[in-house]
Amino acid sequence: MAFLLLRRLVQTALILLGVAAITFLLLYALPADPARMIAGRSATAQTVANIRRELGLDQPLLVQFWTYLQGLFQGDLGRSYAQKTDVGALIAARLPATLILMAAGIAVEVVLGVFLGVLAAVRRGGFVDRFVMMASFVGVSAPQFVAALLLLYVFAVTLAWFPMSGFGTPAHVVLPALTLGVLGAGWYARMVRSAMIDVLNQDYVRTARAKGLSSARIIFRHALPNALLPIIAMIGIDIGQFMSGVVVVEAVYGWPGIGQLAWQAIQQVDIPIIMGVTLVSALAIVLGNLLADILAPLVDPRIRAR
Amino acid sequence: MTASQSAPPPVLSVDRLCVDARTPEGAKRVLDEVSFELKFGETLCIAGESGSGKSVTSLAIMGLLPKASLRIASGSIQLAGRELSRLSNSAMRSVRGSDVAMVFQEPMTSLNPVMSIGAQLTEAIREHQGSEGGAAEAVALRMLDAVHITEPARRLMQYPHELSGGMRQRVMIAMALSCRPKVLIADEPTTALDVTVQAQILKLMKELKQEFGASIILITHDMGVVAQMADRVVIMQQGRVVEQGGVLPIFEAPKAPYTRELLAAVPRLGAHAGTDAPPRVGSEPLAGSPETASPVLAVRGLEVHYGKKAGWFSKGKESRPAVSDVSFEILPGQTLGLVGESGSGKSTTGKAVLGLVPFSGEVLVDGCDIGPLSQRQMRPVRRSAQMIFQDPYASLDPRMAVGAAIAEPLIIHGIGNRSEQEDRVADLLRRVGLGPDAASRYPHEFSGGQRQRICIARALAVNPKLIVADESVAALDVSVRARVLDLMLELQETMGLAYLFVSHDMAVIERMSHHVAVMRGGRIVEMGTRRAVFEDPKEPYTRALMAAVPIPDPALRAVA
Amino acid sequence: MQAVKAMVRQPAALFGLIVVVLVVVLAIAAPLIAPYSPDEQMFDGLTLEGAPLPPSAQFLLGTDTLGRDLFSRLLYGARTSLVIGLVANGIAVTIGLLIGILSGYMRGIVGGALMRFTDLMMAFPALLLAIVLAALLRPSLWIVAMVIALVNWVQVARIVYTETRGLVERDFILAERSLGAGHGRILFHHILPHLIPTAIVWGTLGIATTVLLEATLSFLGIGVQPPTPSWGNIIFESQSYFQAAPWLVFIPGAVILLTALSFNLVGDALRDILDPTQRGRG
Amino acid sequence: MFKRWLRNSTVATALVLAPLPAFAQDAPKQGGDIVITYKDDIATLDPAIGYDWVNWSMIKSLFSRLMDYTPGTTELVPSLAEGFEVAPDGLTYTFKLRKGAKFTNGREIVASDVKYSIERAVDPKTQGPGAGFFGAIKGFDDVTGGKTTTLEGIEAPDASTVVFHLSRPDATFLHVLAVNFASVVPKEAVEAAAGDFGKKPVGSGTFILKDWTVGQSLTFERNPDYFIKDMPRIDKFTVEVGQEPLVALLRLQKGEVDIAGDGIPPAKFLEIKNSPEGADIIVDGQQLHTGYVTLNTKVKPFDDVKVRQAVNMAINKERITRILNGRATPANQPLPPLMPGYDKGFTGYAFDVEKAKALLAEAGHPDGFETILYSTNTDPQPRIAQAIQQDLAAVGIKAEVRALAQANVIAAGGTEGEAPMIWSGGMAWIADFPDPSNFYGPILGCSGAVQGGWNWSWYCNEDLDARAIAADSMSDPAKAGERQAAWGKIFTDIMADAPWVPVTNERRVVAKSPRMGGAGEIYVDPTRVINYDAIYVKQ
Repeated sequence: MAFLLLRRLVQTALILLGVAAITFLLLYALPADPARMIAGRSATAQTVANIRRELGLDQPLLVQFWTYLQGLFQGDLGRSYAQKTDVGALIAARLPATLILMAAGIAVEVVLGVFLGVLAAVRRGGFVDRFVMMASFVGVSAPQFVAALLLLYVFAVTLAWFPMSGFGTPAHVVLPALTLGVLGAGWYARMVRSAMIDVLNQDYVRTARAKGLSSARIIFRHALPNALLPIIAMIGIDIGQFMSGVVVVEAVYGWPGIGQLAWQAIQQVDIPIIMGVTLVSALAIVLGNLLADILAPLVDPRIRAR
Repeated sequence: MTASQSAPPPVLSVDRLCVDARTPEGAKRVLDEVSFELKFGETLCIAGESGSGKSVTSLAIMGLLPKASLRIASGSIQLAGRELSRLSNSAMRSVRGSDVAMVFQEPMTSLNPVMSIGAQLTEAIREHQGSEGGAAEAVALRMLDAVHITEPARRLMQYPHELSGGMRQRVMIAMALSCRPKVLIADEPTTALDVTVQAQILKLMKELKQEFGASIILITHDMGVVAQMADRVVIMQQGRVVEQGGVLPIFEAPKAPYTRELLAAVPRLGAHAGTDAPPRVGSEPLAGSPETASPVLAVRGLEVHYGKKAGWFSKGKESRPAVSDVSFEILPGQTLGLVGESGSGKSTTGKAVLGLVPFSGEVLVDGCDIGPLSQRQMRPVRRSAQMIFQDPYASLDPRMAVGAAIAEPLIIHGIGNRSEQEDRVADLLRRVGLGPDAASRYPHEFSGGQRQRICIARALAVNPKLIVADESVAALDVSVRARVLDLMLELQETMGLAYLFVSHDMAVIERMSHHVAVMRGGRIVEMGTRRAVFEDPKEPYTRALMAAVPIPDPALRAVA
Repeated sequence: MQAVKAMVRQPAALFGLIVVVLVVVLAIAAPLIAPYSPDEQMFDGLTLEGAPLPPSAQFLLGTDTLGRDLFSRLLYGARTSLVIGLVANGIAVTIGLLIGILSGYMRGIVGGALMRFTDLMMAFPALLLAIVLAALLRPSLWIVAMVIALVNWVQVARIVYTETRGLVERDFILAERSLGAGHGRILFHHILPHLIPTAIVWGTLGIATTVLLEATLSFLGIGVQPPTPSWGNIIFESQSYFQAAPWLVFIPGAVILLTALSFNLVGDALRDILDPTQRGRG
Repeated sequence: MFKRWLRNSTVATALVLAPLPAFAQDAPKQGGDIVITYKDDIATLDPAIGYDWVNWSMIKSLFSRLMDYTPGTTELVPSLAEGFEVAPDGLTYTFKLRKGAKFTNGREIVASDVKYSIERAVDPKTQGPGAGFFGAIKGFDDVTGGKTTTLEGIEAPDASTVVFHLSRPDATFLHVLAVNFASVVPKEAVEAAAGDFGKKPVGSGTFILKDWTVGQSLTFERNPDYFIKDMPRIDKFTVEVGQEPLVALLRLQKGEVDIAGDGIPPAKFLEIKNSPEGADIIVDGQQLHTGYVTLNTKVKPFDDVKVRQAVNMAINKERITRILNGRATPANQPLPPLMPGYDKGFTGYAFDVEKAKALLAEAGHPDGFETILYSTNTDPQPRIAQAIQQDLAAVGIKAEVRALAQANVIAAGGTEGEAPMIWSGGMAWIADFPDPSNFYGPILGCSGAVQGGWNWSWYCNEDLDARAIAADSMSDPAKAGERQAAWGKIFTDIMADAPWVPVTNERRVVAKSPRMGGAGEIYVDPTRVINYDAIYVKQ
């Protein structure tokens, strides 16, 4: 197990390195010049050249990348070009908001998705099943930003149940989390449904029924734990999807997370921030998968044995 | 049959039970007026081939028919005078597991993989007897003890995957008996088990029947098991009871033609004693080719390792060899039977000689050492050696028409043009007893036996000298099995084929082989002519294997 | 044809099929149906103060903030969105199929390297990658399609990989090897045909995702270039008008939803119909 | 002749304090606590670095400079300086510091602080964008060249006197001392912040930064020790960032927000304007802004002046102002109307499709030509670009619109031969200070027509450059009128060559809650955007 963990850590590091390299190359190829963005309109050519030199942008690509990596190994994500401050600190300041949003969104997604999926699987073929499946498809087919605007319009502007924008109280998190979670719950519902139907057809469920157990016990004690495995793997993958989703949702709801930071940085060609956010997102995705790998054996003793 | 007035009332009686299946074309009857009774303390065997409705009967009794597809149309099921077929769901629930319990075929999949043995064992006890924590656990321990599981306390904490197949089936039995049911239904409880384990489980069931005073319905396709276990027998075919009665009358004087057919098809160990070669189909035994001919297959010091190669981050695990130090030869027109229990390495050996798994040692196919050959270089060799697999459905590409599947080897080896290939396919189909119209149909449109014939036709396409048959009849019903074996013998006669016949079934091996090799733990423990091995086994293991085979003759059964 | 027949039997799938066909027909016939040119900024398309007009007899779905007919733009936008859906998704499925099949079939260094590369791409925040790529490549219709394809192939590769691994273990592949079939024959005659349903299903389901991603890229201002209408940039241009001119946001939003939903329904039905585990066996 | 200008500080103060009677509906009150929203996060509050329109006004209020402007106007007044003298040759400026002015860390401001602050802004290590403003100070090249870190042209003979020596006359020098880059900062605080001064600013302005939650909000509190009594009016203002303008406006209507900093999005403008409380909420004012299309004189066929003139005639500016819901006025010359030197009598090129076609035919393009029009990708810019596209199509010019992220457009504009036409919206020139010269050099002069420059027309007219230098040398305040006229002529003459199509002068529209008081001008201050010093809450 320790060996496996070490192996995963090395893999994680390599993946992050790969992400860093690709992102760096892409950003380097951007037509825009960060120095000119910082220098603004009134700057003279001399000022721009000075800034470029100070940022190290006049160095060859490999030297820049090497310098960046050296910093990275020391946990230094570099300094923002535009904000002249530590990228690590900027991300650290915004990461909690994104994590709260993601946690809330995933919680909504999983709870709603599992509930609906189980319901549909148990009532397979019936009205409830068809309704849930249709609703889940509507969910996954809805454009996120339209849904966000709609929720905002209905629940914040018209009904004023929730604040329109901002961060801080639990009420603030409701709409953004719902936007992310309700739409995504569709995938979970579908997945849980098919996993549950699969599991409900298994021999051991028949055994459980032959024992005369109640349906509730069969569903929740026997079937669901077995159906959870693909769901756990999905949560791991889902973190990546969420990282994309937050950009849109954070923009609409004024959520102070790293999605906004990234968007602003892209507008300003603030490469250290873009790099930092990409790496942090990649790390979150990899950690999400790692977490799924760690959780899986807790659910399934067969994996524990390996 | 009517019960005599004085006899005690039956524990369970099934009366004119009809079950319908829902299909897009409307209701289809799958059980038609099935009636039988189970008396107290009796073992009733329901026997029949696939599709006979024996499992549907058991599920109907348990109230476990899948609602979406099957429903009871008419008839009654009475347990100690209580009508089960019209009970509400919750009332039926209190019957299940408590009054009627069931053991299923697949011990590997019938236990919940993510729950501990203890949790699964105590569950029913808690549900039906309301006993709490400690008490339920005590019952569970006693039950594990009763089914002779070692270290019962430790087992309670373990998970199903940590137990062997035999142990799991013991757990299943313990679970079924834990609430002391009146009736225990065992649906093919030993089919998935090795023959020696099967013998132990059958013995255990007899023992427990006494101890727990349960009546048993044993569902099986194996007439040997029937002969060993049954007090009375119900023979089913296509949803109907064709015959029922005491075990001795059924075996000695079967009335229904189907019963006779069934019994005739059962291979009997020792049936071919005294001959060297397999019987000619319907005529004289075929003599093997002279000993002087050079072997079609020669294997020397074969060793196969499973386990992964070293990856980027993983050390290659030092694995125990799956096969080691295996040597044998097969002469043209002869059959070597390779017999053993699961995990003995017999299938791996079969695959290795065709270069389908990496191996070390020497394998000469038709005189050509295939060890150092690349896949490309292997190709000409494959024209002389072909393989038939266990599951004929799985070994046919479901998306390829049968004709195309049979033509595959011709196309691969570039034999003939299109029309020649078509002719050849038609010829091959005729040879294995299928009509030429089969060519345009797909595998799922055929029955198991027909599919295996298709596989044989495919193997024959390149006129091979050797065919490796890996459990090729294990998945087939007895009657079908007999016909496929006949076909294989006939082909051997007419084409001079050599077979490497891999099977776990001693009777089948006896029927097919000139020579026999018994494998255990990856090694050949005994090898010799068929006569030598079967009539004078040297190894205790061989003897144990033979002893464990249930003999399809109730008169010969060990006294329980 | 069989698939179509099977689909007609399910009301949801039939609904999806009808909508998909309708959208495709409308897209193709856009020049015949559209009452106005999609790019024409009409003088009477705005109020005197410069506000867009709500739906009326003259402008069926109202006008946008430049005084263009929304209905006409939606019709032409369908062309863009569908082309992107088909092209981007076609490329994504092709790449995914290729990489998935190779990494699933080939063991050793090549297979491993391909899979590690897929893992690496999985770790990329997709939208971020799309944004950077779009900024880098200067968006046009084809570039947007490329960007989406580059982001979307990963999932297909993953699924194809898993399926291929499963297929390779199947007996009929072993049987094929024992017959002496080469890698090419096994890959193209025996593995690929089994993956075609997956490819078709992803080909349809993916169109929904792609239309949504194009819309999202447009929402962030890096989608198809104006004045070429796409459903995404129609919403993007008017997103802030959701209160003042709700038809500009919610009508295209509903059209995207309906189309994505229909492709999803068709894809889902196709999955049921084409799934080999549903056929034969019993 | 030495001329003392506004020597008396009380006069200046009086000017600052005097509310403009025409707008004063009620007396300004002290106190209040308001909320302002912006979409973008505040990048930095370091005066040597911050250079976007959002942090511009905050830095203005956190720091003080030698010079400043009367709120709501373009009128220069001494601020941290009590008064100043300009030598007749215009090469020496002597400032007397106000006595008792303190940094918010408690230390009194001395002359060497001014010297340090400007040297810091010029020092390449600071990576500040504003170094170029100080190009006229002696020794500038040595500092930017990295030879030294001290400017020989700034002297601090005593604690309250600062003397600037210029290497060439610069009529805009007083304006330069009023831009944010000239803000006075305490060296010890800069050093204590260790590179993070932008997040921990210490100044001597009207407000103190109390709290900054990155990505969420900033809290500014009144500086009780500010050197002008009764300034500022409000006690505190909170800036909430990351707020969609639309959402901010909805919140403003509900009373949660006092000023929607990003203004009123077009989508809401008409609704609010036509609503009963509209007049109370909307502040609509002029700013020093011109929106234009650059015509790249180095790219065919825009190298032909006739083509450029034709394009000038082809664009229907009235329609564009309509698309902007009337929040702009058509422009006909580079200078905005509020800028000194603006020629009211100039008419420029009238919208005339026929004449445009004729000119194109004359230039050898009777059937038009194909070209590319760049624009940024934030609303409403792509829409305006499309409006221009349609106008061009009417005279046969097929322009492909490329709506890109701002950084990419800027990159394309600064690359020779790359971008034939750029619609400047979103990046349009808003003057750093209200002097016509600020509208010339980088965007129309030869010095800007270089790789990476901002002269996206790549227009270089040596003759006009010479006239510009001559005008800027007229640093004698007495010649201010003459200088303005000279500049005005430069901008109207440039239109003969038509390197630009001046399209609109956008007005700035800000939304404030009804409780906010004060003249409209202080919410759309031409030199500050929002003048936090002057706004107040009605009691």
